[in-house]
Amino acid sequence: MSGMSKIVKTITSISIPFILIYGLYVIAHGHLTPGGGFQGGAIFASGLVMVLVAYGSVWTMEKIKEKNLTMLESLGAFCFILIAFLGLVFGTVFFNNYLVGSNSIFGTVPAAGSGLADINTAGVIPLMNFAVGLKVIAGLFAIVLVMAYAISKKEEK
Amino acid sequence: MNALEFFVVNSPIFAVAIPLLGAFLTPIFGMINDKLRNVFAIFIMIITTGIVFALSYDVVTNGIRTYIFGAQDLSLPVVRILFEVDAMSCFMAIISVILAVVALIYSWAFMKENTGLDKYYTLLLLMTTGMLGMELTGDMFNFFVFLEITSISSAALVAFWINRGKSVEAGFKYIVISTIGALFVLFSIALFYGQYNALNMAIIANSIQFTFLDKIALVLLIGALAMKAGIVPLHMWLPDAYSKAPSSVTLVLVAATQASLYGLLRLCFTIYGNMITLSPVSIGWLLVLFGIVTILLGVIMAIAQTDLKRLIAFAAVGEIGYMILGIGTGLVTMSPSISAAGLTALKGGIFHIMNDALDIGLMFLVAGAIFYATRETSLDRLGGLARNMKYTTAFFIIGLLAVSGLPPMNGFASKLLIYESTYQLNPILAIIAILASILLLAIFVKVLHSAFLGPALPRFNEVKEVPKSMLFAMAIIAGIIIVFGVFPDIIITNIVEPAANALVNNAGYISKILSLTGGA
Amino acid sequence: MIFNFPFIAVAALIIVGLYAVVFRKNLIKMIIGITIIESGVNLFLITLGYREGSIAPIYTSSPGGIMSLPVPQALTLTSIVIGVAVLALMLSLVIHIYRHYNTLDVRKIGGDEE
Amino acid sequence: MEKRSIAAILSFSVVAVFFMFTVLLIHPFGNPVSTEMDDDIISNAQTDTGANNAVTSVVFDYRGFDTLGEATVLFTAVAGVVMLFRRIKK
Amino acid sequence: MLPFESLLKTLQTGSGFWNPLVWIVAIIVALLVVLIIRGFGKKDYKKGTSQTQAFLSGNPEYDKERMHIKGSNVYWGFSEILNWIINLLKKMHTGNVSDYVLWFVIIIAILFLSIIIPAGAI
Amino acid sequence: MIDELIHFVIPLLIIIAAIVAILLRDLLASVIALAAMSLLLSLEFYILQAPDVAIAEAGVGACLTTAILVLAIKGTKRKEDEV
Repeated sequence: MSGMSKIVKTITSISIPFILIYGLYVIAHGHLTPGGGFQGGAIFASGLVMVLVAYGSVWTMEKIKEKNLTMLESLGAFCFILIAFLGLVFGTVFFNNYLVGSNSIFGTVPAAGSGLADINTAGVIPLMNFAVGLKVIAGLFAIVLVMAYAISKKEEK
Repeated sequence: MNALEFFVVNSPIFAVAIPLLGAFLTPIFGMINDKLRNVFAIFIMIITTGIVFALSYDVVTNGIRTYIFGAQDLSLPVVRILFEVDAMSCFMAIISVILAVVALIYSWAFMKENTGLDKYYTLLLLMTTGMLGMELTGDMFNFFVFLEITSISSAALVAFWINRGKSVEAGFKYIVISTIGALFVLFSIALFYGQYNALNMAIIANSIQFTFLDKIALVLLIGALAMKAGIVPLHMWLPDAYSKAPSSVTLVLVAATQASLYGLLRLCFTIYGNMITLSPVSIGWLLVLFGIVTILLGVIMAIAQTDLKRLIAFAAVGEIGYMILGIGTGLVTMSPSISAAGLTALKGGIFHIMNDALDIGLMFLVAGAIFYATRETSLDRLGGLARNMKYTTAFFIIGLLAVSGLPPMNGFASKLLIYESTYQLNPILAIIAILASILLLAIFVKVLHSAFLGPALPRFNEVKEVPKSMLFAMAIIAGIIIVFGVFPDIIITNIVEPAANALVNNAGYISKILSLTGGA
Repeated sequence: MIFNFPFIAVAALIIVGLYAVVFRKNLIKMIIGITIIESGVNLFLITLGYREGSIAPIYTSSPGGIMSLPVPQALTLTSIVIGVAVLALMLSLVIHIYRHYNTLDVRKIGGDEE
Repeated sequence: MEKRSIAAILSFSVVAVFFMFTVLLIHPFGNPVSTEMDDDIISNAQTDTGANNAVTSVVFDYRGFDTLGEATVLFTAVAGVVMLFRRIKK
Repeated sequence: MLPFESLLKTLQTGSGFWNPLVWIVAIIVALLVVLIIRGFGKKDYKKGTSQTQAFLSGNPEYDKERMHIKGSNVYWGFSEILNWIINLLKKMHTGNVSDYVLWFVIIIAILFLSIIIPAGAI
Repeated sequence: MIDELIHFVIPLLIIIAAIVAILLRDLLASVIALAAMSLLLSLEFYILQAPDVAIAEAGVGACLTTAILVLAIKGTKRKEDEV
C-alpha cells in the first residue's frame, strides 16, 4: 500500500484530530456516559487505521514502529495490573476500588439517583479506563499495522 | 496479619497474577538480553510453582479456599468474581505448573535457533496463566475468558514454525475448533444467566432445576468441552496440533487439553452434581462409552502411523480415553450414593490425568530431542540412534514403560485402579482396556526398535546427544514418573484422594460460598 | 405479537453461522461464519438483559425509571473484544496458509499425507 | 447425495429444532424472570463504586478481573499476530 | 517429613492390592538369576574380532540401510489384518476443518436426542 | 406497537444481512454485508438500551473487523473458488 491521492491525505489529516479527540473523550468519560476504555480505544484505533489507509502502511510503519506499539501495549497492560495490585496494597484485596470515598483524586461519590456527576468520581475506574484505553489503542492498531505491512511487503516481492 | 498469613490468603490470586505480570514484562527483559529473558521466564514459573504448592498444602489441610475480587465480604446476590480453590483445582494446577516449568527449561536449548523468542516466552507464560485461571476460578464467565486466553495462545504457539505449511494449518484448525467450542460455552453460560441470574458456579449449582434449558446447556457444554479435551470423535484437531507444534509447546498443550477436561469434570460433578443421576440416560454411561471408543480409536490409529509425533499424539488420544473411562465408571457406580468402587474408579481416573500428562509429555520431549538431533521425525528414516543418544534412549524406555502401564512406573498404578473398578462394572470394559494397553506397549516397542535400535545408519553418524538443559527437563519428568510409580500410595492418599473427595462433595463446594454470604 | 422474535433471530444467526462453517469451502467465508455465530451469542446476551420499557443503566441525566440489566452488557463488551482478537489471529493464519498452499479451499489443504 | 451431506442435513435439522425450542422456552422477550443480581448492582453501583455508569462499574469494579482477562486476550492476540508475521532466519 | 512406613504402604484398590517394593525385590532377584546364567556363557568371546560379524549363510552383508527394519515394516502382518478398520478410520480423518465442526454438530445432535428426548421435557 | 415492529424488523434485517454475507461469492462484497450486519447489530443494541455495547460494536465490529478482513482478502484472493 503506497498511500492514496493528495485529496484523501488532506481530508484525512483534517478529520483525524476530531476522531482522535472523540475517542479520548469517550475514554475519559467512561464512568459517566456510555463508553470507556474499550470503546474509546476502538474509536481511536479506527482513526489511526484511517491514517494507515490514506498514507500507506510502509510510511506508517516508518513513523510508528511496531515495536513501540507493543511496548506501549505492554505498558498499558502493566498499568492495569499495577492498579489492581495497588488495590491489594492500599486497600484490602486485589481489584479493590480503594480510591472511592477517599479525599484524593477521583475520590468523590456522586449523589444517588439520576443527575449529573462530577468527572472527579468513581475511584480507580477512570485510571483503569486510561490504562485499558492505551492498551486497546496500541493493541488494535498494532494488529492492523502488522498485517497491513506484512501484506504490502509480500506484494512488493 | 503477618506476612505468611497475607501470602496464604492471597495465594490464589498470586498464582494467576504473577505469571501474567511476568508475561507483560517478558518483552522488556527480551530487549535487554536473551539469556536474561529466559532466566526471568523460568524464575517466574518457579515462583508460581512454589505458590501453587503452598496453596495446595493449605487447601488439603484447611479445606476450600476462596478469594473475592474487589471486596472483602460477600452479600447474597453474588455480584463479584470469586476464585474457589478446592483440592481438585489444586491437583490440576500442580500438573499445569510442573509441565510449564519443564517446558520452559526444555525450550532453552530446543528453541535457541529460532527468531521471535520474546513472543514465544510471552505466549507460553500466558498459556500457563490461562490454564491456572481455568482451574482456580469459581465463576462461569471467568472460566470462558481464561479458556479463550488458553486457546488463543496455544493456537499461536502451535503455528510457531511459520515456514511450514502444516504447522500453520494445524494452528488454524485448532483456533477454529476452540473458538466454536468457546462460543457454545458462552451460549450455555448465557442460558444459565438467563434462568438463574447468576454466574457463580456454586450459586448456579445451588439453584439449578434441571429444566429443558439446563439440559440444552449441559449438552452444549459437554460437546464443547469434550471437543477441547480431545474425546473421540471430536479429537481430530488433536493429532494435527500435537504433532505439528514444537515439542515444548506440545508439553503445555497436553496440560491445556486437560484443563478443558477439568472443566468437564467440574460441570458433571459440581454444577450438575445434584441432578446428573436423575437423567434417564446416565451421563456416566455416556462417558464410559466415549472412553472405550476413544481408547480403541487412539490405539488402532497409532499402529498405522509412521510419523513419530503423530503416533505419540494418537497414543495421547488413547490415554485420554482411560481418564474418561475411569471418571465415567465413577459416575455410573456412584449414581444412587457414593460407593467405594466408584471412588476407586474416580481416583484412578484422576490419578491418570497426572500420569498421562507426565508420560505423554516425556514421550513428546523425547520426540523433540530426536528431532533436535536428527531433524527427522519419520520412523521410516530413523534408526540406530541408541548408539549416540544414550540418555535419550533411557528416558524413552522409561516413558515407554509408563505409557503402556507396566510396573514400576506411574502408569501402572492408575491403570490398575481403572482396570479393577471397571471390571466390577463390566468385565468386557476392563478386558478392552487391558488389551489396548498391551497394544500401546507393542506400538512403543516398535518405535523403540525402529528409531533407537537396529544397525548404525551412516547418515546419523554425526548425531550427538542433545544439550544438557533438554536432558535435565526430561530427567525431571522421568524422576517424577519413577517416584510416582514406586510410591503410588503416598501420591494417592495425599493428592489424589482429596481431589476425588472434593469432586464428589459438591454440597461442600456450594455451602462454602453460601456460608461466605451469610446464608445457609 | 413479536413473540420472542429477537431470540429467534439469535438461533437463526447461530444456525446460519454454523452452516457457513460446515458447508462453505472458502476459509475466509468460514471465518465470516464464526463472526456471525459470535454476533448471535452477543445478541443473545444483550436480549437476555433487556427489560420492556427500560432505560440504559446510566444515571447521568437519566429520565429515571426501570433500567435494563448491566451485567450482560459488561459480558458482551468482553465477548466483542475477544471476538476481534480471535478474528485477527485466524486471519493471520489464513494469510500464512495462502502463502504456503496458494489456495483458500478448505478441501485442498490438510490431509494426512506429508 | 453423498454421505456427508445427508449426515450434515440431518444433524443440522435436529440442532436447529432444539435451538428453536431453546429460544422459545426462555423467558418472554423483555421480561427477565430473575434479576436479583442486577437489581442489586443497579441500586448499589453509585455508592459502591462512585461511577454513574452502571455498566462501567460492572466492567471495572464488580467484574474487573474479567476485564483483566479480556485485556490479556487482546495482549495474547497481538503477541500472536506479531509472532506470526516475524522475520525468520533463512 | 513423611514417615518411612508410609513409603512401604500397599496400594489398596478395593478388590486387590499392589506393592511396588515387593515387585522391585522380585525384579532384582530375576536380574541376579540372569547374571548367573550369563556367567555360564563362553569366556573366549572377544569384541572387535570377526566373531561379532553377522553371518548370512555366506552371502555378503547388505548395507546398513537395507539391514534396518523400518518403522512401517514392523508388525507388517499385524497391521495387514487390521487394515480394514485402519482404512475406515483413516477415511474419518480428512484433515478438513469443516468436517471437524460437522462432527461436533453431529455429536451435539446425538446428545440432544439421547439426553433430552428420553426425559420427555418438551 | 411501533416498538414491537422495530424489534421485529431490525433482527430480520440482521438475519438477511448474515445470509447475504455467506451467500455472496465475492468475498469483498460479503465482508461489506458483514459490516452492514454489524452496524444493524449495533443499532439493535442501542434499541435494546445498551449504548456501551453499541459503541463498542460499531467501533470494533463495523470498522476494525472490516478493516482486518479487507486486509486479509488483499493478502489472499478476492473470489471464492468455483465448485
